Amino acid sequence: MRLSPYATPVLAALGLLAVLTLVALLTGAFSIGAVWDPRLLAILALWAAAWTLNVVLSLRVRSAGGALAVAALFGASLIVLWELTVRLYDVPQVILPPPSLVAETFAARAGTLWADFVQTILKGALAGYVIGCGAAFLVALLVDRFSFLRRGLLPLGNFMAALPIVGTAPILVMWYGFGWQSKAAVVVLMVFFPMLVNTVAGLADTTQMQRDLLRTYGASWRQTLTTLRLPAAMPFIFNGLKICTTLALIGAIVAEFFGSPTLGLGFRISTSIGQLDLGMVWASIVVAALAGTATYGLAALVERRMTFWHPSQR
Amino acid sequence: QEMDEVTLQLKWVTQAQFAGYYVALENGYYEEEGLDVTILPGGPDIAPTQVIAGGGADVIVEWMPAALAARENGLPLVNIAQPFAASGMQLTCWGDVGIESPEDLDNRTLGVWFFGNEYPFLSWMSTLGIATDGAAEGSVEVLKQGFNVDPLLQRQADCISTMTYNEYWQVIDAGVTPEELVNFRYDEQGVATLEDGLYVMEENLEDPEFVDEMARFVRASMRGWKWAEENPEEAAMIVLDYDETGAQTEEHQIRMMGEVAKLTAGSDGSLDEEAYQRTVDTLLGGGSDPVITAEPEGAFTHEVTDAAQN
Amino acid sequence: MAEARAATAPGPADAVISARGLDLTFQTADGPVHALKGVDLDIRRGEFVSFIGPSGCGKTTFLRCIAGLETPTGGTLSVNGMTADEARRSRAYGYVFQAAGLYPWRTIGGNVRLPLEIMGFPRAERDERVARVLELVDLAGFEKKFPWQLSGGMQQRASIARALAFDADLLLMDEPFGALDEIVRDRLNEELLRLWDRTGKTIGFVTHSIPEAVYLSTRIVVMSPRPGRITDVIDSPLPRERPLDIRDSREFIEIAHRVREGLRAGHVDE
Amino acid sequence: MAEARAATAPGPADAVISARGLDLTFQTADGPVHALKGVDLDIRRGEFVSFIGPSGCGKTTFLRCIAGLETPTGGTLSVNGMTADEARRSRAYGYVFQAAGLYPWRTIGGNVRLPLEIMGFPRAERDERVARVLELVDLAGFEKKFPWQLSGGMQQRASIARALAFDADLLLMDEPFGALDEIVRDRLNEELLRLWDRTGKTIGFVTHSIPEAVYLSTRIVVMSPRPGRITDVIDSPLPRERPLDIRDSREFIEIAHRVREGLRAGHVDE
Amino acid sequence: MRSLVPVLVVVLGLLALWYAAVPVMNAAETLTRAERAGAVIDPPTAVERRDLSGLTLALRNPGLLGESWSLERPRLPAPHQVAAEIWATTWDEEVNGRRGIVQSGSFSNRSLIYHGGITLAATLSGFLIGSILGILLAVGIVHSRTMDLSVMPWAIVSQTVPIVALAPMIIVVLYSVGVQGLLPKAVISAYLSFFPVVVGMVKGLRAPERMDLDLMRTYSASRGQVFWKLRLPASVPYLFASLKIAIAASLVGAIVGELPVQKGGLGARMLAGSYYGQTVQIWSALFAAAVLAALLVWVIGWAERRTLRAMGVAG
Ligand SMILES: Nc1ncnc2c1ncn2[C@@H]1O[C@H](COP(=O)(O)OP(=O)(O)OP(=O)(O)O)[C@@H](O)[C@H]1O
Ligand SMILES: Nc1ncnc2c1ncn2[C@@H]1O[C@H](COP(=O)(O)OP(=O)(O)OP(=O)(O)O)[C@@H](O)[C@H]1O
Ligand SMILES: Cc1ncc(C[n+]2csc(CCO)c2C)c(N)n1
Ligand SMILES: [Mg+2]
Ligand SMILES: [Mg+2]
Repeated sequence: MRLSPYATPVLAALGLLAVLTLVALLTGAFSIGAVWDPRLLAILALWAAAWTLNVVLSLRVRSAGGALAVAALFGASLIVLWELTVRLYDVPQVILPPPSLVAETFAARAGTLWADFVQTILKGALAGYVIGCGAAFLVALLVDRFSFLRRGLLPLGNFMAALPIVGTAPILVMWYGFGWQSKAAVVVLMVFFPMLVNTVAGLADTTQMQRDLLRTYGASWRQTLTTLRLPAAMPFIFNGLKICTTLALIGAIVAEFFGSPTLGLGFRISTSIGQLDLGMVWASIVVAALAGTATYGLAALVERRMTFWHPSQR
Repeated sequence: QEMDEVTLQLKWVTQAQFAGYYVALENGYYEEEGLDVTILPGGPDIAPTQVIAGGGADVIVEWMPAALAARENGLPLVNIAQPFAASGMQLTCWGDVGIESPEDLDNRTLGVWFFGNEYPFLSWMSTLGIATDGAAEGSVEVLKQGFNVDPLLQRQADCISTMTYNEYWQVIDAGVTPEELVNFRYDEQGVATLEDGLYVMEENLEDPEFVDEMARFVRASMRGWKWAEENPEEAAMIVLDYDETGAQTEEHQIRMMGEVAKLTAGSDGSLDEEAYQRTVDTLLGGGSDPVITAEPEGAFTHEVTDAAQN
Repeated sequence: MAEARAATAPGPADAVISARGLDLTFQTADGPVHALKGVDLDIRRGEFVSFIGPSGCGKTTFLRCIAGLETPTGGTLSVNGMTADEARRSRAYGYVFQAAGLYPWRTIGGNVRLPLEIMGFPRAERDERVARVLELVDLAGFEKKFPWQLSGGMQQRASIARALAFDADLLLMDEPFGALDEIVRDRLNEELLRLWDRTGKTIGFVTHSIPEAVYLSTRIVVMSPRPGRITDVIDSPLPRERPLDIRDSREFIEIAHRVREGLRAGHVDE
Repeated sequence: MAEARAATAPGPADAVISARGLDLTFQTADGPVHALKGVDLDIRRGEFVSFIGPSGCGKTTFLRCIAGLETPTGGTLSVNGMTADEARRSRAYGYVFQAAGLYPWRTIGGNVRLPLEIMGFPRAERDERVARVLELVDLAGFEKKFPWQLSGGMQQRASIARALAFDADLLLMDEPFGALDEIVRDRLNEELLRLWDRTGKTIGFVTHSIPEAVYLSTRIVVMSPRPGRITDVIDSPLPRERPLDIRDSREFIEIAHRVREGLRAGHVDE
Repeated sequence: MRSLVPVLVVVLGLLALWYAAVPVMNAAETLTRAERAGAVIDPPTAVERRDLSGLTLALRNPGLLGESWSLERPRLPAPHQVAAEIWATTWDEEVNGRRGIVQSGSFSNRSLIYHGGITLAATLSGFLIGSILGILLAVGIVHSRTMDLSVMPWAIVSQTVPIVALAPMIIVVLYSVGVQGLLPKAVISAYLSFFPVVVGMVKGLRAPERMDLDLMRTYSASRGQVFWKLRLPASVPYLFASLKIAIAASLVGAIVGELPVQKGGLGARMLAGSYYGQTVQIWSALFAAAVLAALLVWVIGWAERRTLRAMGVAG
């Protein structure tokens, strides 16, 4: 869609507003009276400049690379703004560290972070993700096969999906110990129902005509499953897989709050807050966000390759 | 009359461990001193040090190891009063696994509180020369213990950290007999560190008005503590009334008050410098990875307690 | 396939499809819908029968009953001497739906191969058959394309190829050419006639177009709605060999006229 | 509305729509698609022009160009002496899409009222107009119904009412009756003719059906694809007054034949 | 109500499974208690038993498991224990308890109703903030290519930040600006709930097909008119679908926000249960949360049905 020329200032103002709230939320460092001091003006000016550049850029770009550049520019301007705000307003480091400190910590403690990553993501989250999504998939097949189960299990599923992890995590740590196994169990519980619901919805997402076609062939349930329902369910399955990546990550980290060995991202975040090592806290968050974004991206990529035929991918 | 507002951040949830402050509030001692006190209960992962650094509280209840570590990390906290004279921390182990003395802790799995509460333990292990990575022979495997005594009851750990006034009794309440347990009090091991002191930001102490405010605060608080020591049951009931979660029970709080009274007994609020030095030595001492690396300077002041006692 | 002739077959001896007093009522939230009411019809082997009638008169429903996709609520229906459901299980039908309904995740070749896979044809034969039917509908060379890469007309032809691939005796087609333009439609009409002539299949064909019905059929069944019933059955005296311009002949126009009259009669209530 | 006549208007003085060498090329992932190539056409005020041609020949694209929904990549196009986009902004068009495209959350009345709300008609006039056009398409009494409560034919009539409500001079209709059965279609054809006769609107009409094109039009534009171009323009000598059975007349059949030939010629490459 | 029977059957099946699992899960503790009472256990010492599974222990000492359904601190409480606790902390507490509504005129802080109310307040305010923010962002994203390209990817990234782990810090940060009580919880709630709304609304606002939009263009409608008359109504079904997800997420956020600050709410209740090893209390708070979630989702579903029917969209 082509934008009219006066869209730029309007969007700039909009962006300004958005970031103002963001900054206010993040730091909360100034009261209303301080709004019109020069520091704020500097920050706003910088933001306006970055946003304008972004608007101009986004109206030009057409390629995927260009889109990435716009997103990266936006992220970069947020980070610069953060750094600037923290420095100009002397925000205490133990409240919000500047990104530069986070980067420093990240580099200096890479070894520790790697071990945490292995413990939390590769062991806890991944194991739980695979088991949980796998089990949900198999149960979905059962539920799809026996409509009695569908009508009996799915309403309960909505109920169970609402069990907050903060309640289940202590129980599961008590049951499965302090190691990664209990984290995996928490993740299983978190991803199971979203995946189940998506897969079941996907398996049902065929048109009457598509099903009737196979009925005229006298196809068996298995044949219907492999040639029709599973391919048709793919977009839904991937949707579930994508949602579950972030859930798995969060589950594994939070479960570590309720007992863990002396490593893992959740352990690190909690312990580092206690030690007022906020650089390390945010470095751990960066690791988590990187891992989450990467897995999400990976899932999206596989989705693109596997469901190339779906209108949303063309 | 203008009331001065004071916000106190506790280290943990509302319980008899903090009875003195709640008593002072309930009995109007603070009011008598012209103070309008807000008590913020703590909870898991609320770091009082962080709260005061952000300006969310004027004064906090914190353990000295965490406060000194924060001070070394650039957050200048100063101890202005020390209502707790003795340490209530201990390591509680199953007797039947064959632990009789600290030397037997090698190769065991131990539950430890983190979040700034791990410093006393690390110092102790350091003093004993026991590594805590769980990897090598002759080291202990450390678990980050959650908020309860389950790891011990479930035998996921051989020992866990307990407070004399709280977790220990939860173990007992779970049906375990005292004979089945072996306790290592940090006091008796010579590695006791000071707990539950009152800390403020150093820069605030330059303001005589603030010092005066704190003097009144400490005076009222100590009055509260002494009253609580003498009326443990009523104090427990006051605590119970302030507990918004409704989770605490009468029996447990009364007992806790009794145990806490043993720790506050004899303190008039002023810091015992000998105990301070012992804490510092413990934290500095031991092997490779001391909690603090240099003798702290100006980490406490008698100014407030001196003023309070006049 | 479908050679078994049960002795119990009702209807005339040479009827492939025989319906007697067929009723079908759908239970819906707004009350029952009488989609079919007392339908009697016999279709002989090798006939080309068209069904025509206003929207909602039950054409699709009747075809679906024949194919065992819908269960009648009354009357009897036999196909090759079996029940429709048995006939479905013995894979007696090729069914072409109104829309192409190709599976988007399969190539054109893969779509046509689908029934062959399901019915367990040997691998070599599959390829050979796919090639042959694609040739027949003029889609040779498009085997590797995906459905969305083809025009609507081409998709529809692919779906016809799919129904032809496994050589069912009975071809049921529900407005297969509805979405096509007149010229393409003409061509496909011609080809369908030729195929029918060559293979001797029995064909049931639903259409909205009077000329199409007249051009293709040996018999035209006119239906009318509320409740869906047969109001007229018109035998076509046209020869088997039908060039396109037969449509300008007097005979053709006369039959077309009769069909139109029949249709209009059924329409009075709307 | 749309009364301004720029002095710069190309084409003949009485042409409402005038296209000269119109080109439109879509850039797609598979390379450029020449949807229209060198299209020349003048449409006079009050004409009824049908566009017919095989699928993909650019009929819709041409109609969209006229309506200012698509920007030509070459040539000139003037509507009422303005550019198509200016004409669109001055709300010169009523456009009827192939599907009814009613908004499901609005009642039939609400749907017809939509353009009136957008164009800022006074409230009282809105109601009066809605009532009038619903009457016109035989839908009086259905104002409060929702689209899904109506049959396909009724929905299509509602969408025509919607396009008529604001009295645009120019009515563009893209296969409006494609989805209807023959009888309903006949009826709507008759009504459309009557409306055109009464209001003197200029109408551009896309269809796949040769009889429909011949029955309705004063002029029939035959198009052919790859690239989309006009291959024939056939003037109809039929009188303005056209009963349905004019379709059995010799004249009618002759024109239809000519259109069919024109179509077939454009089809050779497929 | 066609699903009533299947749901009942499945529930009964789960209950049976649950009852059967209780002695196995609680075997170690039950046997230790039996041992203290003087029974002879196989194997005889707790240390030997430590590495045996619950199933093995239960099978070896089948006669001594009677207590496992009534332990005070079970690893797995029996269903009737949870039910009794729920009864005790709702009806019984309010009617007969010292602080209950009958005695004190206000809900008791030992009652799940009181704590559920606190959580509900935080959930609703977070949900309100989150969904309004989500809708605004979606409107921006749909109307501005710049926002689409720059905000959308970061909205996804934002959800990979383990906000739940940061909850205590957020609360402390908000302390530093003097914000306490409801708002910090609402902020966490809003953070978790805005995302599904953004995703759903973007989808919904883009749901109108080309033809629907083209119709508006033939009327030469303004952006505002297209928004109010086309995009917004078209997005309503999507909005409700995502609101259902969002309110469940809000509830989780509120509970998480209650965890660090022990000032009541179901989250505080769960933690208190965990702190004192009162598993029965955790389970009952969990059930209360799930019931609350189901209720909230049902309310939105009800509003959805009402709205859609009023819009004439639902058949
Ligand atoms: N599954 C169903 N449930 C309820 N009613 C149905 C169902 N299928 C069809 N009907 C109704 O049965 C009647 C006959 O429908 P059918 O599809 O057979 O008509 P048709 O002649 O094929 O119409 P068209 O020309 O529009 O395809 C219609 O009134 C329709 O609404
Ligand atoms: N937005 C678009 N992008 C790319 N190609 C397009 C687009 N719209 C139309 N085309 C192509 O332009 C050509 C003409 O399309 P158009 O829709 O005008 O055909 P039509 O004559 O209306 O066909 P039909 O009878 O099937 O409606 C087709 O080849 C079509 O694929
Ligand atoms: C996350 C977390 N875990 C443990 C403690 C330890 N702790 C310090 S004081 C106290 C009360 C003793 O009964 C306890 C348990 C904490 N503060 N935070
Ligand atoms: Mg039909
Ligand atoms: Mg078209």
